Amino acid sequence: MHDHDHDHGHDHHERPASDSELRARALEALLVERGLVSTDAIDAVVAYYENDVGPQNGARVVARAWVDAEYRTRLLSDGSSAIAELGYGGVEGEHMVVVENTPDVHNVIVCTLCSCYPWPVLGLPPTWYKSEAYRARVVAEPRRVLSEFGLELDPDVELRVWDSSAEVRYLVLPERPAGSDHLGEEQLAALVSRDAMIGVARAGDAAGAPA
Amino acid sequence: MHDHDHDHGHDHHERPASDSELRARALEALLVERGLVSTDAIDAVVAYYENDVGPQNGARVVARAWVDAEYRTRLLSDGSSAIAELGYGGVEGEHMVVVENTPDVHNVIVCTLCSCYPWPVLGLPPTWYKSEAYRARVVAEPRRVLSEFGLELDPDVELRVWDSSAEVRYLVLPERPAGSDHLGEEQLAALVSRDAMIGVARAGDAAGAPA
Amino acid sequence: MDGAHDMGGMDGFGPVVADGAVFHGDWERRLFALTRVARTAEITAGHSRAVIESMPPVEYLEASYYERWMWGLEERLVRAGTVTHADVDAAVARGADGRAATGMDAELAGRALAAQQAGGPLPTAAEPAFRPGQRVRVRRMRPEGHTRCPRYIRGATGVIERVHGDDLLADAAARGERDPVEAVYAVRFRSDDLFGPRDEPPYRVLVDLWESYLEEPD
Amino acid sequence: MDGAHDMGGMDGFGPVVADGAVFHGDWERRLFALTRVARTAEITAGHSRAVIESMPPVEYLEASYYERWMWGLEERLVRAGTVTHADVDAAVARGADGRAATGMDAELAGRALAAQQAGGPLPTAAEPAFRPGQRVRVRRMRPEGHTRCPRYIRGATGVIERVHGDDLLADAAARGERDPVEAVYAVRFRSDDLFGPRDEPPYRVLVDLWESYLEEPD
Repeated sequence: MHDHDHDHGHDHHERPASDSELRARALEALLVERGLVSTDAIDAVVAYYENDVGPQNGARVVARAWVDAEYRTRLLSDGSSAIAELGYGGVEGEHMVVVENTPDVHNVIVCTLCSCYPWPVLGLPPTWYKSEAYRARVVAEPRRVLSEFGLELDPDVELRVWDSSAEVRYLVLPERPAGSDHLGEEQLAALVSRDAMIGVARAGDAAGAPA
Repeated sequence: MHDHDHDHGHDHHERPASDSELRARALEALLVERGLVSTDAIDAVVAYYENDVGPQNGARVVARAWVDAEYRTRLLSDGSSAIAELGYGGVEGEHMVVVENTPDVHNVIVCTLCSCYPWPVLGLPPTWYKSEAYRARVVAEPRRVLSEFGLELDPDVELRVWDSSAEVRYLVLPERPAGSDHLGEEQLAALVSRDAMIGVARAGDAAGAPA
Repeated sequence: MDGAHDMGGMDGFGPVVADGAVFHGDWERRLFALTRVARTAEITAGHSRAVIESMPPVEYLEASYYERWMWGLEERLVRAGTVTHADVDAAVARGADGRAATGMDAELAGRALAAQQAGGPLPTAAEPAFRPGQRVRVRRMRPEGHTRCPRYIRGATGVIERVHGDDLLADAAARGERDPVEAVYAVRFRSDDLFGPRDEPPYRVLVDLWESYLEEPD
Repeated sequence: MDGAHDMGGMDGFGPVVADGAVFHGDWERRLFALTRVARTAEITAGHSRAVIESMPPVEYLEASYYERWMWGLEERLVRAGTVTHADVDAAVARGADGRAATGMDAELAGRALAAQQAGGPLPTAAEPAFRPGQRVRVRRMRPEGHTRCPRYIRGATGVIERVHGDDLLADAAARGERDPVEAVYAVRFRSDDLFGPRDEPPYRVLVDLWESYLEEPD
C-alpha cells in the first residue's frame, strides 16, 4: 500500500470536501426543517454505530470461538445464530457466514460491486476497503495486495477470496496466535484486529492498515 | 441520438477548454522554440489532413465500385491495393478491408478500445465515433444505436459489427441507392456520406449525424 | 447495468492507499445516519444501490464513498417527490446547516434505532437447482438494469461451494418487483478459470450468485 | 491493462450525442498535427496507445479525445527526456503560444508529410494456427500491460472469419519488443455468445485478434 497518490494526475478524492459537506448539511437541515426526519433520530443512529457496533464485537466472537470449541463449531455451521448468542445482529449482518483460517487455508473478504461489509460485527468499513484499488485488485492479484498489507502467504496456502455480491456477509475467523495459550477471552479479543477479520492481516499482528 | 446531456450530472466534456487549449499551445511553442519541431511541418500536416484526406476519398472508391464491377471485385478481395489504385493510402489505412452491404447484410464499424478509423479514405473521425457511448453500445445494442441515427434495419438483415481492434481498418461499401442508374461516377460519389461508409447511414440518405 | 461500479479485475486504480478511517469528517457520519433515518421515515423511492450505480461514470469514480451515498440519497428523495434538486440548491445557497436545525421525534428515533438491529438470515433454499460440488457456468449477459452478477465471472465455470438460502433476485428487487425468490449460492472459481495463468500461485474466488445467473455447463 | 478505455459493452454513458465535428477548435487540429510531427522527429518515447491507457480512469473519462492525445504526447515527451512537466507548466505560465512561434525546417516538413502517406498492408500469414471456419475461444486473461483483446469477448467462442496477415503482437510492441510476429484474424461471434439473449434480433460481432489471444475450445 502507498499513502500517496500518482505523480502525474490529480488525486480524484480531493474533490473540494467543502462542497459535499455544505450540501450534506443543507440536505439534513432541509429534511429536519420539514419535519421529515428528526435530529434525535440522526443522533441515535450516529451513537449506535459509534458505540454499539464495531470490530470489538467481531473480536469477541473470535475470542469466544478460540476458547470454546463447541461455540466455534456452531459459529462455522450457522454464523448468524452463533453471533446472535453474543447479542450481535442487524442490518448488513442478517445472514452471516464465518470462514476459518487455518495453516492451510487463508480467507479474505471484498465486495467488488459496492462495499458490502458485516456492520454488526465489524462496524462500518474503512476507507481502503471501499477504494477502487482494493475492490478491483484483490480478486485479480490477491497475494500482491496482501503483501502490500504486510501479509506474506506461503505459496502452498490455499487462498480464498470471497466477493460479497449478494445479501450474505462474511467474517474471517483468524488463526489463534501462537503463544496465546495463557490468555483469557478478553485478552485474546484484544489481539483481534479489524484487518484480521477481513483477512488482510493475522490476529496478533501489529501489521495491517492504520486505523 | 440526443444533442444534450443528462439533467442530473455535469457534462464530462465541458472541462474548461481554455486550460487544454493553453497547454496545447504552450507545448507547441516549447517544442518549436527548442527547434525540435517546426511550424512548417505542423502546417504541412494540418493542410494534408484538411485538404488531401477525407470522406471524399472514400466516396470516390465507393462510386468506382458501383460503376465498375471488376474494380468492385478487386476492392472486396484486396482493399488496400484497390484503394491505392485511386491514389489513397498511408497511416491508419495501411491494411484496408472493405465490407459490402447488401439487401441481406449490413456492416457497421467501431473501435471499442480507442477510436481506430481509416484515415486515408475517411479523414479523421467525427466526435460521435470517438464517444464513450458509441464505443460502448454499438457492439452490445447495435440496432438501437443505428435506430438513433435514423437507420432502421429489417430484423432479417444480418447485422455485422466490426470492432477494429488490430492494425486493420475497415470501410463499408454501401448499397447503391435505388434510382441512381442515370448518375455518373462523380454524381454517385456525392451521394456517399461519411456515415454511410461507417455503416450508420445508407448512401443517398439525408439522415445520419450532422457533419 | 455494467457500469463503472463493477470493478472486479479492473486495472488503473493504483495501489491500495493505507487509509483506515471509517469517516472523513463529521458530515460523513451524519450523512450516513441521515440516509438510514430517511429509510425508516420512508421518504425515498428507488433501490439504493441501483440509484448509486446510475451516477455518470466520471462522477461515480470521482466521488468518495459517502459522496456517492449523498448523491443517491438526494436522487431517491427527488424520485419520491420529497424534495427537488432546486430545493437542495436553495438550501445550500442560504447556508442551511443541519447542525443548527433541531427537530425532535422520539418515536422516529426509536424506530430508526430498532431498524438497525432488525433482520435475520435467509430462509433455507426450498428448491435449489444446483447442489454443492456441482459444476455451473455463469451466464453471459448484459443486463439493462441493476444486477449483482459481476462482469469478471461472466461465462466462467465454477463449482457450487454452498447453498446460502432463498432470496429475492436483486435485479427484480431493483425494479420494485417481489419475485422471483430463488436460491443464492457461493460459487467457487479457480483463478485460472477467471483470469488465465498469472504470476501469482493459483487461488480461489468465491462469489455469491443468484440461481438466475447460473446455467449448466455444456 | 483492463482499464476505462476498454468500453465495449459498458453501460452508463448515455445516448450517442450527435456531434459530427472532427475538431473542436483550431488547437485540436494543431495538437493532432504536432503529435504526428513529434513522431517523425523522434522526440517521444513509449507506445502511444499504451501511454494514453495509463491515464488515471477519471482523467481518461473526463478528457475529450484530443485532450487524451495531449496528455499522451506530453507524457511521451517526458519519458524521452525531451521536456519535463515543469517545462510545460512554465511555458503555460509565461503564456507561450505556438501561434506566435515560428521555426522552419523544410526537411522535417517533407519527412512528416511523407510519413503520413507511408506504409502498406500486412504480409500474408506465414503459419496461421487457425483456418477460416474453425471454432476458437478467446483466452481468459488479465494482462498487466497494453493489450488489444477487449474484455467483452474474453472466454467467448467464435469462428475464424478471415486471416488478415502477420503482425507484431500489440502487447509486445507496447513493451518495445520485436516479437512475436503472428497471425491476426477476424473472429466472428454470435451476439448471444457474448451477451446472452437480448431484446434485439441476434447479430454478429467481428473482432480482429492476434493468435496469442486465441485457443482451441474444449
